[in-house]
Amino acid sequence: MNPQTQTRAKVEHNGPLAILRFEGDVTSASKDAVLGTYQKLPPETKEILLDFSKVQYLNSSGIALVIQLLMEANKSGQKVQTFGLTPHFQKVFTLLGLTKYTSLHPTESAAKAAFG
Amino acid sequence: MNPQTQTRAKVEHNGPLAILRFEGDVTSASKDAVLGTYQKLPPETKEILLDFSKVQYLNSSGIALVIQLLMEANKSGQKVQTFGLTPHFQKVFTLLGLTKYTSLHPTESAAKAAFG
Amino acid sequence: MMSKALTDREQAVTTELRLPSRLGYEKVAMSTAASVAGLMGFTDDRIEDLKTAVAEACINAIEHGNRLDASQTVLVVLSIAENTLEVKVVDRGRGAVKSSVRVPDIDRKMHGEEDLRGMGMFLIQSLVDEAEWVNDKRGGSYARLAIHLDREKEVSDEPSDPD
Amino acid sequence: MMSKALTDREQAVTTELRLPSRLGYEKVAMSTAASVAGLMGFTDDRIEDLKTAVAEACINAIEHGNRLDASQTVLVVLSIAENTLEVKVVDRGRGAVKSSVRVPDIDRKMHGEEDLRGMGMFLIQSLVDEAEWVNDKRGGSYARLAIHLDREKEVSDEPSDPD
Ligand SMILES: Nc1ncnc2c1ncn2[C@@H]1O[C@H](COP(=O)(O)OP(=O)(O)O)[C@@H](O)[C@H]1O
Ligand SMILES: Nc1ncnc2c1ncn2[C@@H]1O[C@H](COP(=O)(O)OP(=O)(O)O)[C@@H](O)[C@H]1O
Repeated sequence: MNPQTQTRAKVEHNGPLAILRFEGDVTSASKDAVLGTYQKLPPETKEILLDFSKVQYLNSSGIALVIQLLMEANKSGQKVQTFGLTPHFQKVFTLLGLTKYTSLHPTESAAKAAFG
Repeated sequence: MNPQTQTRAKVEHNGPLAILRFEGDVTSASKDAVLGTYQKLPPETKEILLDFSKVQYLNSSGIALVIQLLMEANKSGQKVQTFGLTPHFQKVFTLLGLTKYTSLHPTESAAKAAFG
Repeated sequence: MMSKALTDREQAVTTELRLPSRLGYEKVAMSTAASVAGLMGFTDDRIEDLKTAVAEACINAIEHGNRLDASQTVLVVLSIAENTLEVKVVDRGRGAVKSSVRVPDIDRKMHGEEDLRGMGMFLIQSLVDEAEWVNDKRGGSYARLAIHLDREKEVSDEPSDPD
Repeated sequence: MMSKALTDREQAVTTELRLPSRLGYEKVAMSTAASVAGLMGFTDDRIEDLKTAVAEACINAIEHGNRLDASQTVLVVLSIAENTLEVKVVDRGRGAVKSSVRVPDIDRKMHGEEDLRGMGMFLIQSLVDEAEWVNDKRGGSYARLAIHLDREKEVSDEPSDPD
């Protein structure tokens, strides 16, 4: 038994838009799910939506992986919008400054609309 | 600080019908909320609806109080219907035999309808 | 369950909780047990069953074992070995005996012929896969509950990348 | 908080949890701490803050303090005294120092000028009312977190009938 839950990530593509839907915990064990999934996106991806609505637990090591994703997306000129975080994790993302590189939205449609 | 949560009971009357809505935990500390509330019902009460939809935790001492309520209602010729129990506590009530003296319903309207 | 030689990976992994003998603290044991069972991949309804069984065992330890003496603690030992979660609830009293498990007779209760209480041990026994009460003259007595993961039915998480 | 003479009712009431040094078990500490905070009447959002702080302290104890050594345990001591919930997370290592708390600079992280990790202690400090790190050469080092009930704002349950 491994007490660290495996993170699952489902990906949906739609032209330049990719939606990454995470499930499970986002921790140090989530490297594949977060970065691996990001790195496998097709090169035409310009807009990335991160869906945390099925994630109940994130810790600082998991958030470090999200920051790395934001860093790589930033380098590639991709825009990232985030939704589905609980109010608590919205606060945590804000405390850690991630909101400078991704906006936090209450719903998927609000997040999509933010790409303009 | 008292680590046993106080149980609250709200009562609604409608002619012969009384609805007892419990909130909080139902434990050995719930005597007033369960039996006290029952005993203060007006004498014309013939039908009693027990609402557990805001109760998250019941233990065997709390259930003993519910059995005492059923006993007193039975003696007074009152009918009791129950709703709002989680599937787990439906199982517990069934295991303990309470379902012989009160039926468990999924919704308030189903419970009301059962008075016929 | 510990009968065959265990590899390192399969050795019991233990979590211990020590609670004050105060009614209400059984809820802390419920949360802790639920969380450990969650790590193992038990389904929500098995976890609900376990929580109620653990609560009843802790209430008995607080009330009957330690007689509500705030200076005594209740020890809850949660051990994972292979597919089994074992929970021991230890108190400082003389312990319960299995023969105290009474199958409640609701008709007798309704007619005042049987104590309204006395349903805890029956509930424990009904809700877990194994229940026993051990009378330990030296170390304190305990209730021992166990549940088994049914790997065929319950979908535990795949082991994740050890990183 | 223990400075004035305490009546019996106000003496610290302690719950202890002992966890294996395995990542993932911090979730058990989160559940236990949330449950104790719930007994005290803390609001859900304060409990969420506490859970994250406790998780980060346990992860540090597991990773840095006990270096993932499965034979070492992490001890979590939860004490209630008056309106304060204090959580000590004790490990067997040399302990953290307050000066290790780094305010993360997201711009530097985004430009590869700062380690992506190193946010745990900052989070702990941001989410609880008190945080300190104590280097105890004998008994193991600990992180000490505390949150205070604000009786004006938080509606704790009225004491119930002691029965
Ligand atoms: N931990 C214990 N220590 C001593 N006696 C116990 C313990 N647990 C149970 N018992 C005994 O067994 C009886 C039945 O317990 P139980 O079925 O849980 O019902 P209840 O606690 O409501 O009486 C108790 O009344 C008590 O006499
Ligand atoms: N319990 C501990 N024992 C020893 N060192 C610690 C402990 N907690 C934290 N530290 C030290 O403080 C540093 C910062 O910790 P933290 O902010 O939680 O970030 P991270 O754990 O991601 O490095 C750690 O890298 C470690 O060197």
